Parts: sequence; structure tokens; C-alpha cells
Amino acid sequence: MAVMTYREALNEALAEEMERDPDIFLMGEEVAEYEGAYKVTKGLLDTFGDRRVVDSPISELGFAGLGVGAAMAGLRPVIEFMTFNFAFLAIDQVINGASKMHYMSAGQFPMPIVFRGPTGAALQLSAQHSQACETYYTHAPGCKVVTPGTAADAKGLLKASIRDDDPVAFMEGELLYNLKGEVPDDDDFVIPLGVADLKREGSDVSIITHGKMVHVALQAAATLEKDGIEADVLDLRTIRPLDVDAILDTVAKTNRAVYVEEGWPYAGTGAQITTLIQEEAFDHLDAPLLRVSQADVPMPYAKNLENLAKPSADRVVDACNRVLYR
Amino acid sequence: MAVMTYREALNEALAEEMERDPDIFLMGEEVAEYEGAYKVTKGLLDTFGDRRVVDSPISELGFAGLGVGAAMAGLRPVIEFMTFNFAFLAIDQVINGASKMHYMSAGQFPMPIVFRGPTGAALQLSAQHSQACETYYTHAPGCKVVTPGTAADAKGLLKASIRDDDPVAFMEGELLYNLKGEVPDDDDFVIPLGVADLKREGSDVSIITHGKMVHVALQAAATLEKDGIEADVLDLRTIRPLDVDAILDTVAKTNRAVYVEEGWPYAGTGAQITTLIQEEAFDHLDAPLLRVSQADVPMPYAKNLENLAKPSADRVVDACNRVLYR
Amino acid sequence: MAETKTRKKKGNAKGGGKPSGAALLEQHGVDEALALDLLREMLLYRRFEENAEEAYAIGKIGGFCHVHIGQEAAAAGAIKPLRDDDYVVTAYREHTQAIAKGVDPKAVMAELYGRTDGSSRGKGGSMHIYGAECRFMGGHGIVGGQVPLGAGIAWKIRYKEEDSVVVCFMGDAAVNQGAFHEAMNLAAIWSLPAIFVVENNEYGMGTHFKRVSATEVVDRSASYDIPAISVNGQDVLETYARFRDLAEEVRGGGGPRFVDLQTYRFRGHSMSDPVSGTYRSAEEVEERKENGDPITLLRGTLFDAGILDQDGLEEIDGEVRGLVEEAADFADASPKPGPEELYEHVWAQENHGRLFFDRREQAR
Amino acid sequence: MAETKTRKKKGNAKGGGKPSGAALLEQHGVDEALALDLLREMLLYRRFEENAEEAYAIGKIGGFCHVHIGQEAAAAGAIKPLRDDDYVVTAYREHTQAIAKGVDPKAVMAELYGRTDGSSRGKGGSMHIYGAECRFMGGHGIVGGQVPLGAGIAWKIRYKEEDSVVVCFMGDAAVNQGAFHEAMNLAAIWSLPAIFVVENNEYGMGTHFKRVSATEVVDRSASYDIPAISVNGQDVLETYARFRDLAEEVRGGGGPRFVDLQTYRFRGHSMSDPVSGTYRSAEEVEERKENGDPITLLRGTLFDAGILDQDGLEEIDGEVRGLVEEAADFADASPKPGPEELYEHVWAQENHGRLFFDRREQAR
Ligand SMILES: Cc1ncc(C[n+]2csc(CCOP(=O)(O)OP(=O)(O)O)c2C)c(N)n1
Ligand SMILES: Cc1ncc(C[n+]2csc(CCOP(=O)(O)OP(=O)(O)O)c2C)c(N)n1
Ligand SMILES: [Mg+2]
Ligand SMILES: [Mg+2]
Repeated sequence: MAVMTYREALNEALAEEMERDPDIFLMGEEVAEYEGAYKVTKGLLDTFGDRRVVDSPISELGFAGLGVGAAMAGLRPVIEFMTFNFAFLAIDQVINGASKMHYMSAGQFPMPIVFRGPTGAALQLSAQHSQACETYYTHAPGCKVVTPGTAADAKGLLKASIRDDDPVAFMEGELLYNLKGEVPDDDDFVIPLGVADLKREGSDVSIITHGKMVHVALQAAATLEKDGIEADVLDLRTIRPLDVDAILDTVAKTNRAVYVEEGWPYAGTGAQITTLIQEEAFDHLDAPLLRVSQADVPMPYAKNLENLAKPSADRVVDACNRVLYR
Repeated sequence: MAVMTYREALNEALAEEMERDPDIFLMGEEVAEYEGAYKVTKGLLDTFGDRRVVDSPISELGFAGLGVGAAMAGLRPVIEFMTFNFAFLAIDQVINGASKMHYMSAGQFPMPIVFRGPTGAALQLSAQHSQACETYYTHAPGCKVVTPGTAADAKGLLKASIRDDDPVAFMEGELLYNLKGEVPDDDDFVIPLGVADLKREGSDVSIITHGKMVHVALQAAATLEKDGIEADVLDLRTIRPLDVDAILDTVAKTNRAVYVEEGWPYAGTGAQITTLIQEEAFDHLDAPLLRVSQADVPMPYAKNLENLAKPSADRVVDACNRVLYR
Repeated sequence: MAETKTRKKKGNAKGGGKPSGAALLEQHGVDEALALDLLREMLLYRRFEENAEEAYAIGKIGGFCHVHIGQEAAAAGAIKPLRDDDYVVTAYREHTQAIAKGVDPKAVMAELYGRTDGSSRGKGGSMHIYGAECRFMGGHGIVGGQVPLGAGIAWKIRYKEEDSVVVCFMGDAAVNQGAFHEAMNLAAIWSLPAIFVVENNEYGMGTHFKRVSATEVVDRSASYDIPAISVNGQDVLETYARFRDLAEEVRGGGGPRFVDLQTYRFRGHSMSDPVSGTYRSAEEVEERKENGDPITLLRGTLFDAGILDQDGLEEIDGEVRGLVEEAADFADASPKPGPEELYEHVWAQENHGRLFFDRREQAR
Repeated sequence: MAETKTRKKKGNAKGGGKPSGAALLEQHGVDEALALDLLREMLLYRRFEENAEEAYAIGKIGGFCHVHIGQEAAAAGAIKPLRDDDYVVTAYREHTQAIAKGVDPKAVMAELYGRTDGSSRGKGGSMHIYGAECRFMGGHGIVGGQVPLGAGIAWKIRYKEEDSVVVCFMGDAAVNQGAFHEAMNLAAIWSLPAIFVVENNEYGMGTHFKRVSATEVVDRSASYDIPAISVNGQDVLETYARFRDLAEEVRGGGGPRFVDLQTYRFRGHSMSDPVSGTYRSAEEVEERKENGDPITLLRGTLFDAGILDQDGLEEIDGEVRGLVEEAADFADASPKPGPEELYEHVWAQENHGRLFFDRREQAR
């Protein structure tokens, strides 16, 4: 096991896949000469040249659409959004284009394209730069949504996403890039999409989550442990498609669950998971399913308000205690 | 009570409000000379002139943003999207602009703008033209979402939306435009936003819905009645903000609920309502909450497949029977 | 030639000192066989869509249906000069362009009927005709949405160092979309092998181009320094000649080109829209049909050149009518898609995790 | 004048046959008092942001913070000629432009500190400074997003038949956004009273404009037939004179204008980005600071004209440093927003239905 940062893991995944398949190219703002606004693409220009690592103008709709067209013609584009906050400008090409092409053409045009970049809040970036955008991509069928929380998951899932013939919104975390973790050495480490990972085992309560929040969940679980409460921490890793079995299994085991997500609560992914569980495991539930999410407000700039707005381990512990009726 | 079509009701609301307040203007594709792709703006150019009823180029992002700027400067724009399918191109101005402006400016810039147009499927318009887009606007805080299902609601809610100082996504139904209904005569008929309407009373099961689906729900309720089952049909009318009390009241009464929505199930508005209910009325539930929605696929063209994909009264009856364990 | 903007007044093909039919063929380097072929093609498109209109009227075709009647030269003239390995991508008024690029008229008609033998097995419909094997890339319904796709297809050609080109069609109203602006700039900075063609039929639905645009169509590539020309799109010979030359310029690495292809729509915007009304007069439409029908114009040239006479014309017409009948019968006979097709082609790839709707279905 | 494109080589203000300081003031119709005021303003912006940089370094300011250092003439020269009832809307590099339009430096600093006396009570931060009462319309973070807003503000002016104007700033990278294209066309077809100003500092983050753009900035209004000029944005006198004239042209109903305001960023893109590196050399930056500092240039002119000497300069500098100290102390003393503010200003209007989060909170 090599220890590396989440950033390095993504970089390795990109380099290995581009090495493997010459039809993969990377395009986005500042990805080449600047080596990425967050340095995820460090060194790739040197290794693969400016034919395959391409700086784009600030034209999100345009280069996302260029990627969709290139994928129709047989290439495998990796399109970087500097952050998903800016992808609202390109969402028409993702939802009306990439996500429907295979269906509208009855299979004539698979869509092997990855849209990647950070999602969610960093530190005090304020309302327009602090949005967890997952739900905008999970709602419509046709697009897969992958949200790795650790270095190993980042590498294995990005490799799988690049190999996938469906469009993938691959959502990273700006605050995760520097996070170190162990990554298996095997030279072709791929994690299949749609398989959740039990990051911690316990039998009293299930904390289900995805992306950056897996760390908040684990922190909460550690606190609960001191109280003698053992939590299952299930990291979905892929929120579309869903590992339904893993979700139902942990709920069947603990009969109580809390969903933790970085995004807004209203009609978010957490609402979907909650609904799925109560529709399909109603009789296993000893308490209502609760969610911990961002406060239902645009993200404020002031640090103290931002901290209040973000999901915290304390609030997760709180929610767990409530579903445990403690 | 005058009987008029949903289209006429919207037209009256626009005319009355524009008459009342000279700062209201209407802009969109084909709204003036062509009198609207669906003729909702019939006669308005003649009455108010081309200063206030304005044909725009096909530039959704541009004229939506123009509306946001005009609202910041004190006007009250009504921006028509020919359909909300095309609003994906403009969603950045709605989510990052209109919906956050008041918060980012700490109250300096209220946002009295209405984005209106049809949402959801009509007949065989295929994948890119048959999307119920509500959830894309309910997820983020700051934007209100209004979905009238009848002529009276169309008129009263549009007037309220135009008078509201928050941005409103006012979502109509192409298939509703010709629907006739009674509309109160009083010359200032306004329905406050955020107040649900019990369209039918019954005590056995709650059918909760919004928009076009209220008619599917009522049809299902009529079928159930023949079986001796009395359904409450609650029309939310506004899906953001939500009339939480009305929802909890009907569930407290029947202890069983089905949500019917035109959109996709995954992390849709129905998931939100379901989650809200199970979080806050868990002990009132005698059965899991079920949803009836569009099939989780892009909308196919072929008529027989389209009918399979759409929510139907049969499927609602079915779901009601299941929550009644019959 | 394409380096400099040349504006053509509409109808100048029939302008003063009218050249003979033979001279016109000569001028455009189109031989007799090809000329007859272009006529045959355009007649096929015309009859095909007339037939579709009838089918629509009796409910065999549903949804939005936009016909190309009056604009056939923009299909035959712009696409016939292309090679099989060249690409075409376009908007929703694309039945004829699909056929021109090689999609079987039977498959197009079956698609309009929503049947399994349709080009998209009935799932796409009129606005979403695709033909992967003949490099017809659809069939897109969001105005301007296909322009970045065109740039992306051209990107692939350059990336793979192929010498094919892509012709990307759009309507005049599409040039006011941001997608147009962004894609044109991308094509220019990377010198992509794309011909961006505005089918300038003067109107976007009920809005005349001049009412919503600050400059002429042909001026719209100035900001990107992409060479632009205006072409009389009702003159199939001129259109053919220009696109033949443009394709070679682009193939040779000349970078993108922009074409203001001046044409006119003889029908309403879609089957459900009026032919004329507040936005254009019946007289205007009549005048254009009278003097600007691409089929009539070519027929005149061929008669004049002595290549074709009335009998020959009727023979060709009978032939294409036969093909259209066949297509209609084929579509009629083709089965409707089965219920299992609803959930097919949502994902290209088997999912390791379970699809959401699997559960939903199981639960039902 | 603005009818014709005029290109200026950068630095030509100090080019051959250099005119005297007095002659320059004369030429631009700027009197002594105004000239001194412009210097004072630019010094204030410079000292303000230098102070903010220090505050950022010690964590008093967080998030993204983009300073305008080197570009101060684009605030003083472009905004000072405006009337109180004129509007300004801009992007995220806007501290100085807010101050120029009349927002109290204290309120700007308090906003950077995230305090309740900030222009947005600490909720907006560096990228979202607003000043409704002085018609400073923000402070927007999506590149190009403010351009349609500018068109909308101009729409309101025209709608209300006022004779004010709006100046809409954007960076050079913003011209490749679809929003720019759509808004420019809207402004042109409706002849809106807007001046669209590209602060052309040559780079968007680490990308030089020429690498991602097919033509020069000044060429980008050609497709909309909007008159364009290039202005030396390091020369505050020229900038002031041009904007004074443009504002009157537009006020008089002349329709929109487009300005390529040529300037240079002396710092990194934001506080967290390097000043130089792969994308531009340290030498390049040094050379520009050396010869293109708007404050140094004006100082030279004023010294040369005998309007100002070193003592006078230091006096002004001391004065503005005092104001900046005051602003910093004010910000420091201002309270942090209380928890109740989290849920304020989400909605402008009381909701008849209950807000979702009310319940969520109640439940906690
Ligand atoms: C983004 C978007 N906005 C609006 C529409 C509705 N619409 C369909 S076609 C059309 C007019 C397009 O005109 P033009 O581009 O000139 O093409 P033509 O129909 O003349 O071939 C409009 C407004 C759409 N499909 N997509
Ligand atoms: C739509 C969008 N894409 C990307 C970004 C990230 N970003 C912020 S500023 C910037 C560069 C903009 O450069 P320019 O417009 O020249 O303005 P300058 O910073 O030079 O003042 C980028 C890429 C953004 N904020 N919005
Ligand atoms: Mg047209
Ligand atoms: Mg710049």
C-alpha cells in the first residue's frame, strides 16, 4: 500500500488511464500549463502533450458540448470543471445531451465521457462558490454520479468512471485534495461503480453517507463509540447507480439510520435514500430516518455562519442519539 | 364564477397585474407578435405595447439574466421560457443569480422576478422536450416554485407570484392550457403562495400531489370511491415553500399516503415530501409512503412507451391499494 | 474565395442576363448524371415529407414534426458533396438531411411512426434521427445545442488525424445562442475541420432574424475570424459547388468555415404552426414558392439544358413516389416497441450497483 | 470617435515626443483638483488592498480574495466620471470599484472581515460587495454572469426613460462566455444605455487571452455592431476622458459601447495564486510594474506639471493610510453576525406556507 494524497491518487488514475488508452483526452480551464487550479493535473501536459491535455477558454457550455460531440465520434473525453459551481452553465449539455444520447439513439451512441471537478464547500467561498451539486445530476436518468471520499476510492473510481460507457459526473472535494490515504499498489486498481463500502462496522445505528461527509460520519462514529454506541458507516461512493442491497442490509442490521450529506436537504440525495429505505424496509425501521445536511440557505461568507451552515460531527451524533431515542 | 381555460386564466392574471403595476414587463421568445408559442400572451402586445411585451432572441441565459438585472434595478420582470426544458441553459442565472442575490446582499436586493412557462411532458415530444423540471428549482433555497393544476389556481397563484419579492419559478402545463375551470369573479383574486388545497376529502388514504397530476389523482380517487375507499387529495400548489401543516394533517387523518408527481422519482420532490412525512409523522404511518412518478428513464417518443412512462390513474390506484394492504 | 465575404442578393441566380442551363451546369462543374441525381434526391425529400404530413394529419405521426419543404437544396446541395467518412450533425428539421447522408428512408419513416424498425427504434422521433453507421450524428432539439457537438466531432477528426470534415447545420435563430459563440471560438482557436452552416430561412418560428439580431447572419463569424460566405440555398447547383469546394478547403487543413445558406421555409414552423400569419404574409410565402422553389429551379435548368423533359421528370417522380410508398408501408408494418424497451438503452453499461428503477419495478 | 475602432499600443502615453504633464491634463480636459483627486483615489485603493493583503495573511480575511492592484485606473478613471444615478456592475475583483462608486471603505473592509457592519453584513465576502444606495450592483462570482445583469440594468434605465447609464465591467476571459454573446446582442438590438468594459489585463488566471481567443478583445463587438475602442487603462487621465465622453454619448441615446481597457494585474489571480510562474515570467511582471503603474504614471505627470511635489504626495499618502487604518479598526471592532442571521435574507418575503428549514430547526 502506497500512502498518497487524494490529489495524487486522481493524478495517477488520469495518467494510468491516458497511458492505457490513447483516445482519452483531458480538457478544461487551466488543466495544462497551470497544471489545474487545484493541481490535480500536475505533470500531465509534460507527459502527454498539448494534444491530449488541453487548456480551454472559459466556455463551460462550449467545451462540455465539445466533449459530448467527441464522445459521440468515439473518443473518451475527461472534461474538468474548475468547480461544479460553474457547471450550471453547462448542465444543458450534460442533461439534455450526454444523459439522453444513448436512449434517444436507441443505443447507437454510448457516451463515454467523464465530467469531473470539485463539488461542495471549501472555506468561506460564499454562496456562488460553495454548492454541493450532486442532486442536479442524480435526478435525471442517464448520468452516473460518483463521489469518492478517500484517496483509494478516488483512484479506483476515477479509473472505472473513465472506462465506463455512460456519462459520469465525478465529484471531488476541494478540501479532500490534500488528504492522505493508503492506495493499493496493484498497477490496475479499479473499483466498480455502484458498490458501496462499509467504512466502519457497528450494529447500533447506520450512518449512511457519500463523498467528503464520510469523514464527518467517521468522526461522529468515534464519538458515539465512547458512549458505547457502535455505528455502521456506509459510504455509498456512487450515488447513481445506488448499491441498494448494501443500504438495505445495514438498515436491516441496525433498524435505525441517519443520512449525512453536504448538500441542501430539500429534495436532495438524502431524501432519495430515506425514501428508498422507508419504501423497501419500512418494517425494519424502529425510528424515523433522519438527515444531517447543509442548512437550507445559500452559503454565507462569515466563518462562524459558514460553520453553522455545514453538517458537523456534533449534529450527526445528535441525530444518531435521536434515532436511538436517547 | 366565470368558466375559462387555464390559458385564459393566466392571460387574465398577466393583464390585470400589468394593468396594476407599470413596472411589470413580459419578455420571452414569441411572446409578443406571435402571442406566445401556446398563446398564453394573446392580446397583451396590443394592450401594453412592445415596450412591455417583448420578443427576445433565442438566448435563454441572456434574457433570464437581463430579467435578473432589471429586477435588481427595481422592475418586476415576468420572463417566459417557451418551455422549462430550455431553461437548463439559463439555470445559472436562476440558481447562482436570482436565488442568491437577496442573501448575498443581505437584503439589499430583493428579486421580484417570475420565470414562467410549461413544464413536463405533452404528447410524444420525446426526451429533450418532455421533462418535469420542478426539482431543479426546489433543491436550492431562495427560489419559490409554484405549480398550478387548475384555471383558478393558475390565475390566483400567478398574481401572487408576480407580487412576490422573491424569484418564482412558475411552472405550467402544456396539456393544461385548454382545460376549463371556474374562476372567482372578484376583480382581485389572489391565492397566497405556500397554501395547499384539499381538492377532495376522504379519510382512508392521502393522495398528495402538485401541478398537472392533481387530475390524475382525482381520477384515481374516483375509481377508489367505487371500491368504497375515500381518498384525501391534497394539491400542494406551491412546492417551495411547502404547506407542511396541511401535509401532516392529512397524514395524521389517514395514516397512509401516496405521492404522485410527473417528474422523475430519483431525489425528486416526492422524495422530499416522503422524507418530511416520515421524519415528522413517523408514528402516524401505518404503511410505507409510496410514490407514483414518471418511469426513471428519458421520455421515449413512441406513444405506447410514453404512456407506460407517464404516471397514470391506474398506477395511483395500485399504490393506494398497496398502502392500504389490499 | 472563401477567404473573403461575398454577399449574394437572393435570387440572383435568376438575375439579369440569365445564363443557359448548360452554362449553369458548366459553371458549377456539375455533370448531367449528378444534376439528375440532385433533382431525384430533392424530389424524394419533397415526396417523403408530403407523405409524412398526411400521416401526421391522420395521427400516424405524433409530437413535433418539422418539415424541410422548400429547403431541400440545403440537404442535397450541402451533403451530397461529402464523403461517407464525413460527418453531419444538425437540429430537429432533419428528415431530409438524414436521408441525404445515407439513412434509409424506411428507417426514418418508421421512426416517425414510432416503430421498432425506426432509426432509433421509435424512441427518438422526428427530432432525433440518428445514423451512426453513415456518420449522421442527429437530430437535436435544443436550439444551438448541436453546435458544440459539431466542434467536438471536428475535434475527434483532428485528434485522430483523419482527413474527413463535419458539416454542422443550425437555424438562423441559433446564432444568438451562447453555445454558438463558444463553439465558434473553440473551432477557431483549434482550427477544427468544421463547416458551420446556418440554414438562414429568415425566421425562427414567428420571429424574423432582423428583429432579434444586431447584424446579418454572414457577419456572425467576424469575432472569431472564421471565413464566411453567403450562398443561395435555393440554387442546389451553387450550393453543391460551394460545399464541394469548402469541404476540400477544410479537408486540406484550412480551418473552420461559416456559411450563410439563404433559404426559405414553405411550411409552418412545425406541423402545428400556421404557414403564415402575424409574422409573415401569405403573399410573401406564395412569392417565394413561386420564384424560389429549389426543385422548380433545378427542373428549369435541366429542361433548359435539354437534359430532362416532362416525361423524364414524371418518371423520376413516379420512382421516388414508389420509394416513399414503400417507406410508409414498411413503417406501417413495423411493430411497436415492446414494453421491455422502456428500460433499455438508459445505460450503455451494465451496472454493478442496482438501477433505481429495477427496484421500483420489482416493487410494483 | 467611438464610432471607429482605434487601437493603442500599450504605453504609448509615455511614447516618443512625450508631452508635458500640463499638456496631458489639458489634452484630457482634467483640471488640477480633479487630477489630484484621481491620484488620491488610486492611492486609497492601493493602500486599502495592501492592508487587506496583510489581513488575509494573518487570517482576518478568508476565502477567495482578488485584489485590483495595478488596475486602479480602471476603477478611478472609469467610475469617477459617472453620476450618482449611474450604475456599476462588475465581477469579483471589485473592492476598489465599490469604493469608487461610493461604498464606504469601512463597509468594504468589514465585509472582507465577515462582520455585521460589512456591506452585506458579512454574508457576501470579497466577491460579493454591494451598495444599493449608491447604485453599485455587485460583486458577482460567475465569470460572465454579470454581463446579462448589466443589460438588464440598462433595460430598466431605458424602460423608465431615465438618462443614466450603466458601466458593466468584465475580465478579458469573460468574453468567451455565451452570456457575453447573448447580452451584447440584446444590448445592441434594443440600443441599451450600457458601456461594456473589458478589463483586459491579458490573463484569465494562468491563461493568456491570445491562447484561448480567436481575435483581439476589441474585435469582440463586431458581430453586434457595437462601437468599440481600446483605451490605455494604466493612464487614468486618458481613461477618465474616454469614459466621460462615452457616458455622454450613451446618455444621449447613442446605444451601447464596448471598451477594451488595457491594463495589467500586478498580483496573483487571487491571494492563493502565484504572481508569476508557468504562465508569465517575473521579469514580465517587473517590467509592467516599472513602466505601467497607474499611480506612478499619474504622479509623474503631476510632478511634471508642477501640481504636486514629494511632500504633497506624502501628505496625500498619509491621509489615505489614515482612512485605511480607520477602516481596518472599524472592521476589527464590528461584531460577527449572530447565529440568527444564518436564516435571514433567504427570502425577501414572509412565507404563507412554512419554510422547510423552520421545521428542520424545530426538530433539532
Ligand atoms: C434552447 C431552445 N429554445 C427554444 C426552443 C423552441 N424552438 C424550437 S425551434 C425554434 C425556432 C428556431 O428557429 P431557427 O433556428 O431559425 O431554425 P428553423 O426552425 O427556422 O429551421 C424555437 C424557438 C428550443 N427548441 N430550444
Ligand atoms: C463560469 C466560471 N468559470 C470559471 C470560474 C473560475 N475563475 C474565476 S476567475 C477566473 C479567470 C477570469 O479571468 P478574467 O475574466 O480575465 O478576469 P481577471 O481575473 O483577469 O480580472 C476563473 C477561470 C468562475 N468563477 N466562473
Ligand atoms: Mg430559421
Ligand atoms: Mg483577465
